[in-house]
Amino acid sequence: MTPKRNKLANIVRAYFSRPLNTIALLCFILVVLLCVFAPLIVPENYNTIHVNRIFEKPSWQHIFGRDRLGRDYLGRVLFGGRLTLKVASFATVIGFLLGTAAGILCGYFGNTLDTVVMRFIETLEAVPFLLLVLVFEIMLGLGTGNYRYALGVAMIPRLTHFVRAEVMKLRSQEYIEASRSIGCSEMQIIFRHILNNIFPILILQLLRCFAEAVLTCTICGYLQIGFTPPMADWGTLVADGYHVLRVYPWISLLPSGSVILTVLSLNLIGNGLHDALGQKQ
Amino acid sequence: MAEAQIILEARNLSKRYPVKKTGLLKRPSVLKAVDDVSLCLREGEVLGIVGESGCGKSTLARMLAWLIRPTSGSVLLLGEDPSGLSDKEIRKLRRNIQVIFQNPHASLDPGRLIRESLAEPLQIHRICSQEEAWQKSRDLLHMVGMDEDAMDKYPEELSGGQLQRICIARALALEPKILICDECVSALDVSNQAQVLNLLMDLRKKLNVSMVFISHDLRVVRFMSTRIAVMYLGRIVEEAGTEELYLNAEHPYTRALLSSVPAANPALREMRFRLTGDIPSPVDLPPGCSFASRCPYAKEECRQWVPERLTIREGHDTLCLRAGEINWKE
Amino acid sequence: MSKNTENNLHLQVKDLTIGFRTRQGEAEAVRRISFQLRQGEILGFVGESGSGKSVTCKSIIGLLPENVTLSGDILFHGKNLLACTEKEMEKYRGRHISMVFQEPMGSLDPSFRIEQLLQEVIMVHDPCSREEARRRSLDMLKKVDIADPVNCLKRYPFELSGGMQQRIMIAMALLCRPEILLADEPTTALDVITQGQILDLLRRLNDELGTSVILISHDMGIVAQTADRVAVMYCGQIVETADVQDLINHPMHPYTEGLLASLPERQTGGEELRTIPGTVPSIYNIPSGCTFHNRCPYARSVCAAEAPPMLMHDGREVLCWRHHERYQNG
Amino acid sequence: MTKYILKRVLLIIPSLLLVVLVIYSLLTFVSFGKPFSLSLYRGDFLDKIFEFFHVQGGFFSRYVRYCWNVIVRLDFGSSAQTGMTITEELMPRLGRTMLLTVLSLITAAVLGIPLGIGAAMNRNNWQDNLASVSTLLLSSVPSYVLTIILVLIFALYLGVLPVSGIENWTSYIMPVIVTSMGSIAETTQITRSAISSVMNRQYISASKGMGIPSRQLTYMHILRNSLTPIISTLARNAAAVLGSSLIVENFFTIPALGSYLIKAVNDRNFTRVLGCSFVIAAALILINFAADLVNILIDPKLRASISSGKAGEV
Repeated sequence: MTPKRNKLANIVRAYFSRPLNTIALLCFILVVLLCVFAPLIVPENYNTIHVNRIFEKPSWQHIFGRDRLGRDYLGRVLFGGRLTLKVASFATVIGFLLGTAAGILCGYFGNTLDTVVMRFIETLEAVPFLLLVLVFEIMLGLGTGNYRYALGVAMIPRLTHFVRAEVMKLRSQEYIEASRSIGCSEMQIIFRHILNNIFPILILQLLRCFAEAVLTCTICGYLQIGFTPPMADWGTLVADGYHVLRVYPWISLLPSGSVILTVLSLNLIGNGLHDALGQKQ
Repeated sequence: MAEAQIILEARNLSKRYPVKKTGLLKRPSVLKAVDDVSLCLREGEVLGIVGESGCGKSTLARMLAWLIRPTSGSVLLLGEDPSGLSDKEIRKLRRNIQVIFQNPHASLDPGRLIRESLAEPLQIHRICSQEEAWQKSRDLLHMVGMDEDAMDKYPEELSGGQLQRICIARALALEPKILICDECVSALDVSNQAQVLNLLMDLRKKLNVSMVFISHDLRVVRFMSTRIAVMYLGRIVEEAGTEELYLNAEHPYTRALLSSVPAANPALREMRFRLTGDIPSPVDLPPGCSFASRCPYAKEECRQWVPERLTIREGHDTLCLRAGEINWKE
Repeated sequence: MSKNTENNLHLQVKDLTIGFRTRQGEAEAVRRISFQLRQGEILGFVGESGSGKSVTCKSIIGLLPENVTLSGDILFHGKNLLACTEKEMEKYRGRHISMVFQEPMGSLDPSFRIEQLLQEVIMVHDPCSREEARRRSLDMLKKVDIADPVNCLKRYPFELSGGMQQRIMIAMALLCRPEILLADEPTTALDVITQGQILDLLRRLNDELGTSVILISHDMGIVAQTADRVAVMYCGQIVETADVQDLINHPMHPYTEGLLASLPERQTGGEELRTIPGTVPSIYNIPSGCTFHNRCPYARSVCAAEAPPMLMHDGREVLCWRHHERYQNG
Repeated sequence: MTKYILKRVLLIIPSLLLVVLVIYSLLTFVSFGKPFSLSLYRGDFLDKIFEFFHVQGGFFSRYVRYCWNVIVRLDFGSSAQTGMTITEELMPRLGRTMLLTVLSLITAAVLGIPLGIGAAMNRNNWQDNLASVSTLLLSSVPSYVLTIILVLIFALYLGVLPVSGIENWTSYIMPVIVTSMGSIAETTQITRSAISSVMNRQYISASKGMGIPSRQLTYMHILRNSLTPIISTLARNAAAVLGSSLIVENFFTIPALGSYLIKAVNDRNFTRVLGCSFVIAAALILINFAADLVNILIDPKLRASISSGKAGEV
């Protein structure tokens, strides 16, 4: 058996052993870079309206052509992506931190704390996501994508259940009791032994939640709840193109394609990491 | 020789877990994992605790090491009663008593190198700097007969026997006075088992560590211990010196244990008698002696009176109403 | 003394080799082993974990996973089981050969009542009316000393203790009076007393029903106490086969000697156990020549160079150069 | 056993009230304290209690009154615009949403389970790969893109199915397909992992060792034991399906709870929002309860642990 230097190098080597995983990662990074550096790439300001050149076919100067108000569509798609990724990542971070913290507290300390928090999580699950978005929207006004908080809160139940199950599995292992017998305090045990063992799985769950967040975020965009025009994310762009679907199908298909590309690559990265972890354990 | 000083004493220790019963009215019945156990361990002695699984010996081990707080009774380590102390102080005193667990593969953190696991106790108690900790880890590895290249390996790359040696090394890092081995050789093969037992024996002599050796395998307990306590359903039913217990055990359960130990050479198999039936459920124990339902020598009074601890011979206690009057021949 | 005449052999295994295709490449868990099982005999297989004893047992009844390559032949009354198709094997399993596993808790389907499980086996092999099946099940449960068979039929497996479930497994295996019962570490997960009861039960059923048994265990004591003949396995090979008394009193192979010497029951307290140095090699890098040479106290240059042939000597077989000269010319 | 079910039924009321309290307080907080137009009946048994405790129209008393009206007299109050009581508006819409949810669940089960069984039975052959590829794709494509593709094919080019509305049963086909797509992927995945985990359990090889033929082994033992985890996860999935049907309704402009809720929020009519949320929360909690019930009925071990008092976490 080859001596393994350290666990992380192992996982990375196992991950990149399959070409599919590398392609997925490159795809995702490409999309992120495109969206982040959109202002440099886009030929003209995406908001300037050219009444006489509406629905121009994709051409060399304007790769994605123009939309119903003659605005450069490449700019709109990229800036739409920027908004989607910003909102999704913000929501994932909130949901991830709260969910993991709740999961660890419930999983590790158990009984009273566990039942109280789990009862609260269950009631949270009973509130449908749509309502959550609308309530946050009313509360914080229609500002710039306030539904990101709703997205984050909606993610908490699933994460808490997952992390709680993992922590409870680890807690019954003997090395936790062994470190307690050496004299580690509860906090030391959590940080030294529990966190660094569930860390790879947490990252996997983070990826899965991020993919879910991107999907749900575009759904809110499509239903035009959460923010007002001219702000538009991929979902809204797809909704705009719905009416002219038969004549100009690319208006809807291009943003849909970018959503699918992003989410598919995220899922592929997730599966690749899952297999890489599988081999190690 | 002068009476060795008692370093670990348990007084009327018991641990009860409530078990919910159907119906709100009925009083929730109680699982007595450990029921009124009193033990003492003297300097340099090895106290063996033997009993079937589910008799509460692991719970007792964890209570002796202060890992679990007893429902009632107390544990005195070097005369110190932990119930009064805060968690922090208890952790400070925990240096003197260390535990070795059953499954070596699960007793070490799979995500950390062996050197980190070995140095952890020293770091936790801030005994020495990082370099000294690595050096101390190397010495510990040598002490348990392992070479240095195991330092930079993960637990999954080593065999059960090697891992158990590392657990022993880690337990000795803090130079404890008492070592509690909870079934620490049960998960090993015969050859590994023998090597680990020998290691424990000479560490005991070299470092003058007294031990509490817990196992379900009477042969291993007999080899390691100077005194043996037999546990059944949370109670110590008999306690005596090793040879004393082997030659003239008083409690029927001890006799049953002795006769069902698979012995390779037939000489050890002559006092052969079998129990019938299974262990009763520990949740609501039958009245009187808990062994009455399976004991071939049980009389009517065994089912009514709860037996008291009785010292038949010097250093030999038993928990049987008919102690001394059963003749084992028939 | 072997129990009966030569001619009625139940099982003859010749040069059986079992190879595994895994991610780390090809590896042979069992290498060219041969043994016989006579009618009504209990053949014990003893060896440490990884020696291939359990894989051998599973190959006889055809329960090995797909990534396995088998060669050599297993003759059951002249029929080579390795050549059978899955359909033919199904007729043999349960009818002529059946198996009992180590984990009683996991061997019974939790979604069915005991009665349904027993009835299913009867209906598969010789279908009869439900009353007849129930009568045969009850009769079998009585034979395996189950206290209240009628009530037990209605229960689910998870409601019963480990010992009870193992008895039901044995009853199920012997329902259709198979010629051979394979018991893979049947008592390892049980307590000492229940273990004694199950081993006695196996001996009694072997006498009563004449079923020959292959008993596998890592504990020399269990095999010595229950088996008539013993085969010692090390690293995928049978290193020694002999009647149990001959093997115990004067073992020939150094590994058997080492195993017997490191049993804790041999030494009383104080001196160290004689141990076998080193650890069991993994099947991915097997030592050259005789696989035990790197741990053998009597190893000579020839041992490392060349694998010893199997030596037959008045009913005993041993795989060791040391005895080769003495019996070759003697 | 029935004691446990009774206990669970009683538990529904408090959790429902808790959910509504959360929404109610959020809405009151949102309207910055001024009580929104809650036209509720007065002069009934409750008023006597309020007089007795001489309670005025504080926040909590209005909440209690609202719940009292809803639970006791199923009266969600009346909305100012249409004059119809909200109950009349809500009930038909609840019917449509539940219909969509139930149909999607059935489709998911009917399509997902066989696919999962096929994938688990013959590992890494075409069925297994098909299942994993389809799961990956289905979970990466958002529901509205599915809608567009279906609309493009069936409504625009083939002209077979209506684009929206609920004239006849055909208009339910596409919404059901879109809602159930996501959970088909999940059902296949759950079935596959449940079956493969049962297949390498010890009692399966033990039964095989008893000579039980492979066909009987598959149906009697493998499927029977994997049924419990499949159904329990599917049931737990039901709440998610309801959530997604609320969304898919808007793609096909089906006048059901989803669109009603969005419209109510846009024109700030909080009585409707509260009424609608109350109904949705009730539906979700009932579905979860039904899921637990189904769970208990199938799994003998769970049934035994409950009747013997150790009612473990279901």
